[in-house]
Amino acid sequence: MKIKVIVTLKNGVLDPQGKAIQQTLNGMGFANVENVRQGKFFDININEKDETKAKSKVEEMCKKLLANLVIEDFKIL
Amino acid sequence: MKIKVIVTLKNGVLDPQGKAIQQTLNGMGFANVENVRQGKFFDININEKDETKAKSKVEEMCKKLLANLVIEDFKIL
Amino acid sequence: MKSSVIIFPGSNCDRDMDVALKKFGFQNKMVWHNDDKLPNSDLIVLPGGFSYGDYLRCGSIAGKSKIIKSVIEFAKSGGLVLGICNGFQILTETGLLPGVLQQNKNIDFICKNVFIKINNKDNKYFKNIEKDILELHIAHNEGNYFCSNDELKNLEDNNQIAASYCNEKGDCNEKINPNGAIKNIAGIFNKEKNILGMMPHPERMIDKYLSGEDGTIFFKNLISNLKS
Amino acid sequence: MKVNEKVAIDHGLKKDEFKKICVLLKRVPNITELAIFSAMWNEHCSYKSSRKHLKNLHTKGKKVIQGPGENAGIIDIDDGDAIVFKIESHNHPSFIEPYQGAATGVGGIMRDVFTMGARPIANLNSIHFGSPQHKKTKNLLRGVVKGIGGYGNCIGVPTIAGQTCFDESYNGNILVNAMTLGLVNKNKIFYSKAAGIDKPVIYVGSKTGRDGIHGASMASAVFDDQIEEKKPTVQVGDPFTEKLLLEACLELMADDSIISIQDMGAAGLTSSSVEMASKGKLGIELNLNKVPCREENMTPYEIMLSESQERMLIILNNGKEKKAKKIFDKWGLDFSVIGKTTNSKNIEIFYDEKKFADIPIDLLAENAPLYDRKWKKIKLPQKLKFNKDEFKSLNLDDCLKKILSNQNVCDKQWIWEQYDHTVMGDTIQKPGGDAGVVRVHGTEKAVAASVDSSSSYCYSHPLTGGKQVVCESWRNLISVGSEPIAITNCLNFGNPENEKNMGEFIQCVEGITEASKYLNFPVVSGNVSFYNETKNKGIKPTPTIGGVGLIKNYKNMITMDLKKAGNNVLVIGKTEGHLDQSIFAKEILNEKKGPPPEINLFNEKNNGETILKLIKEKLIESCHDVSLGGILIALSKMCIKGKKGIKINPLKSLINKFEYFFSEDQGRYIIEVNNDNIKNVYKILKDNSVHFDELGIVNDNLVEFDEELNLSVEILNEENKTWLNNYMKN
Ligand SMILES: Nc1ncnc2c1ncn2[C@@H]1O[C@H](COP(=O)(O)OP(=O)(O)O)[C@@H](O)[C@H]1O
Ligand SMILES: [Mg+2]
Repeated sequence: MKIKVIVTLKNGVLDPQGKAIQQTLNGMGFANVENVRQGKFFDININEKDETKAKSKVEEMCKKLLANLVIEDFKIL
Repeated sequence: MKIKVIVTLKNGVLDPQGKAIQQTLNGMGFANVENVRQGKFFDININEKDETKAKSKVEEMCKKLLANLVIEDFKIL
Repeated sequence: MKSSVIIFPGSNCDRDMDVALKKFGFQNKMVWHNDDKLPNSDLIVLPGGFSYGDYLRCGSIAGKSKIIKSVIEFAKSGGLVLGICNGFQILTETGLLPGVLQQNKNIDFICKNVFIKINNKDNKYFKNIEKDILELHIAHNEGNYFCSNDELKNLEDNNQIAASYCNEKGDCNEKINPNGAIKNIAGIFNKEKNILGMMPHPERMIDKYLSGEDGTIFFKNLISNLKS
Repeated sequence: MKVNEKVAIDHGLKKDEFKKICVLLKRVPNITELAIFSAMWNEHCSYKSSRKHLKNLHTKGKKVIQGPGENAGIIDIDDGDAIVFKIESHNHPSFIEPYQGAATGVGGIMRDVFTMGARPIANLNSIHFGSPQHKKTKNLLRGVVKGIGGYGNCIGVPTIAGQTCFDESYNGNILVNAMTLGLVNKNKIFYSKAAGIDKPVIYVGSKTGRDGIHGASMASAVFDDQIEEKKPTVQVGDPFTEKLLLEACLELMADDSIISIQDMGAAGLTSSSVEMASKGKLGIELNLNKVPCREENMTPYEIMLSESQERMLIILNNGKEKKAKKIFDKWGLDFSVIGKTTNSKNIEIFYDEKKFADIPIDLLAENAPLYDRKWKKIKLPQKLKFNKDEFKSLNLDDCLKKILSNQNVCDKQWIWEQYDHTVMGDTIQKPGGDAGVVRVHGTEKAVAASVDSSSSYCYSHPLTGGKQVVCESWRNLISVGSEPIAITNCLNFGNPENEKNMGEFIQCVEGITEASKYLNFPVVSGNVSFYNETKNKGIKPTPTIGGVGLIKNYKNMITMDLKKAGNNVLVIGKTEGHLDQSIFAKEILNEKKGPPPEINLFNEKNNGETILKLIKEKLIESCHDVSLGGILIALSKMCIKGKKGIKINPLKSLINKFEYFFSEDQGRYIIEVNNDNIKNVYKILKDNSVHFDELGIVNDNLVEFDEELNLSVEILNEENKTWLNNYMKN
């Protein structure tokens, strides 16, 4: 079973990469881009048929490794 | 308007990060994780009320900057 | 004095640190990340480099390695743990130090000399150090220290900010901040001051033919503090 | 899939070549065999257009342990130490995907070096981009620099020097040349030559995927339509795995388990296995079911052609498998026995117990095509006659500022600050000087290295250009106080099937050969990159020379920054006033014609050796060679680096002052000498019949010349630093 996760920076945490991308987009003529935030996306293939179980495992992975909860939030899709 | 985009490596393109993460998860006791692929997530705030227009702008951004279509695919959520 | 340098897959300043420690009188041992026991040591060093390729987040995967449990135990019992660059990142990822190291503000890797001001000399690392301002070298992509306002207040209240980026004269301001770190933070302690994480590399500055010599001051002072 | 002429052509083979294959093989090859032929017979592996001419290179010398023909060249630096080095191009991939292209270029060259048992100790790079105004240039530059840094920094090898050039001829074809130096014990060098029958053939490193399988010639006839999706032609680098592979290989090399070892570079498993067998005059048998694969259902065809990175092929002594496996397990790398050496003299490929290929090795290697391509001689252009009256409207200030901020002269700090240049703790001269210098760890010795090219000179007259690059490399090494030992070369050219391009190639090689022979500066390794062209427009001929020199005691190293007010500054070598092809002619006079400056090899050698003597006798304080931009530019850089000024003496030379300050005559250096040593220096210069001019006296801050020049060093620094920073900011 494949589970997808998105990890994003918490509100208020500086995102240098996002900022640089926004500026580049503006410079390329996309003037109305006001803000860009970059996050991570994970596609996890887990050998588990039960969706609830799989998702709860992935939640554990997020808390233990995939996200740094000091600055990041995660969302299982 | 906020548009969300996911950029992922094409099938078959090596994903060194994903591989390292998978091995670590296995080592941490998540034995049934068979594969992990890591991608990028973008949250783009664009000053444009019309959703179709906004999405088509974002599509252009993906092609020109956010994704390198030689090795990556993108998906506008 | 006995020191141990931990080698993670992808560490690349482990040898440099070994050379520096030995040069200034430590009996140093190299410890493999997969070992489960630490040798008897007065100082544990987590060296710089790219443990696990800096994949996922710098230091995150090394933070899960086998040896880390013993390092945490050692630190909690008051042992001296020094993390340089990637070592600092590992210390924050394991929670031994608060905050995180984010990507540099200009999104570029930076390799150059900087000045840092020592803020707190009431600890084993900097007690009696002969200079308040050291010229050291940085080489990192993620050295932008960040923490919440509450944490920052804690750091300040407990005098945990070890060193801040400054100019030659010791002024700390945004202009000379190389990577965007909050309050120009270059290094921090834990509350008890036995754990130090810092981005600059003293081990690259240990003789006059290199880019500077202030690393010599750091190591000489450290070993003399440990001996006394 | 049936093989016929069309399929062969789709694989990049020529009609005649396909015929030759059928004749040699006495049958039509199957598809896997065809793939193997096409990989081995393409330009990259077979050097079919260049082989004839590369034979003429000067490759011998007292210090040469290994010349061209192995993974890298090796030179002796005494006391049992040797330096392994080579340069490689990764031009096409870097244009398609600048980050990954450049990164894998760095990874590839490092493998070439550690495959020989050497620990990499320094990286260099030479990068050429199109015009700064071209819409792709900025992103390509950013991506390439990030890629080079991304890989080298992660591995932990310092990038100590390089070279960056912008010219519109690279608009559609950038150049990314990466060079690595490694240190090895003379008695512990590993080669790729297989030896012995029934020895296990081992695959180690990353798994094999469908990376980079024959990018350009990927035939639609061979595969169905969906294949495009599955076949990225760009490889992704994994520097983390490479670091593990490096440590694991060096650990295994500590004893005598290995008979021979070869990295899997271009054409992957095919070229590595064929080369090892060919050098040992043996056969080799591979069972592809044993190859660790990353993707499902890979065919023998794909496995043989894959260019996945971070892989090595090793031939072990019998009985050493267990021990070797243990080391690779420790480092978390794949390890698999995939075959053995045989006495068949054929390469035999098995998969699912069926034979997929059976080809005599010599057909792939020695019998590969060899072409004597047609070429056109390029004549020396007429020397221009400049109208000196025009110079009257110019002023020195403006010219100096304009040239200092020229894209090819300006400071490249923005680039090299993104490279870790101090890791390993032995970098004693960082980028920005004439050559990078690293100490040989734990000894008094140091090694200097520099990369150079000059496409405008080579374009104008390839023969002179070829000589010039070798001389420039030699000068850069001398300028830091090292004794030049040997070079590696990366020959970047257009289409060899075009007579003019082929002429450029042949004459550049001739020039390189002449200079390297005269200077006793042999070529020990190198690489040829042809077909650097888009839409029939080729790049300017760009041979890149990587030079390596030895400093016996690193305490005697010299830098270019001016040291002390009151010291004397001299120009060594004669200034004739050659402006044709100079930056001054191009930037200020807008004149692009004329011949490059002449090379006088006698003076070159005499001047260089005399400078080295002065350095060895500790008579000079700083030294810098005069290159692009001429005397005033070289001098300004010395001022900027030393945060000092200079009062320039009235000119004694008869030529016009613009000619004096901006001409690009060769074989010149600027040196700084203190008053105590000046008499001695004069004597040595006179004894050696070396021409010199007394240029001026170092002062605290101002660069002054009569009434005409009065600039603070801060202003010069600004002019020199701003261009690249601003360019990359916007
Ligand atoms: N791509 C690069 N990588 C590393 N260093 C570079 C690069 N480009 C330029 N440099 C540094 O800048 C120095 C000055 O370059 P250049 O302008 O070619 O000087 P010079 O003409 O005096 O040889 C080089 O010697 C090199 O150390
Ligand atoms: Mg030079």
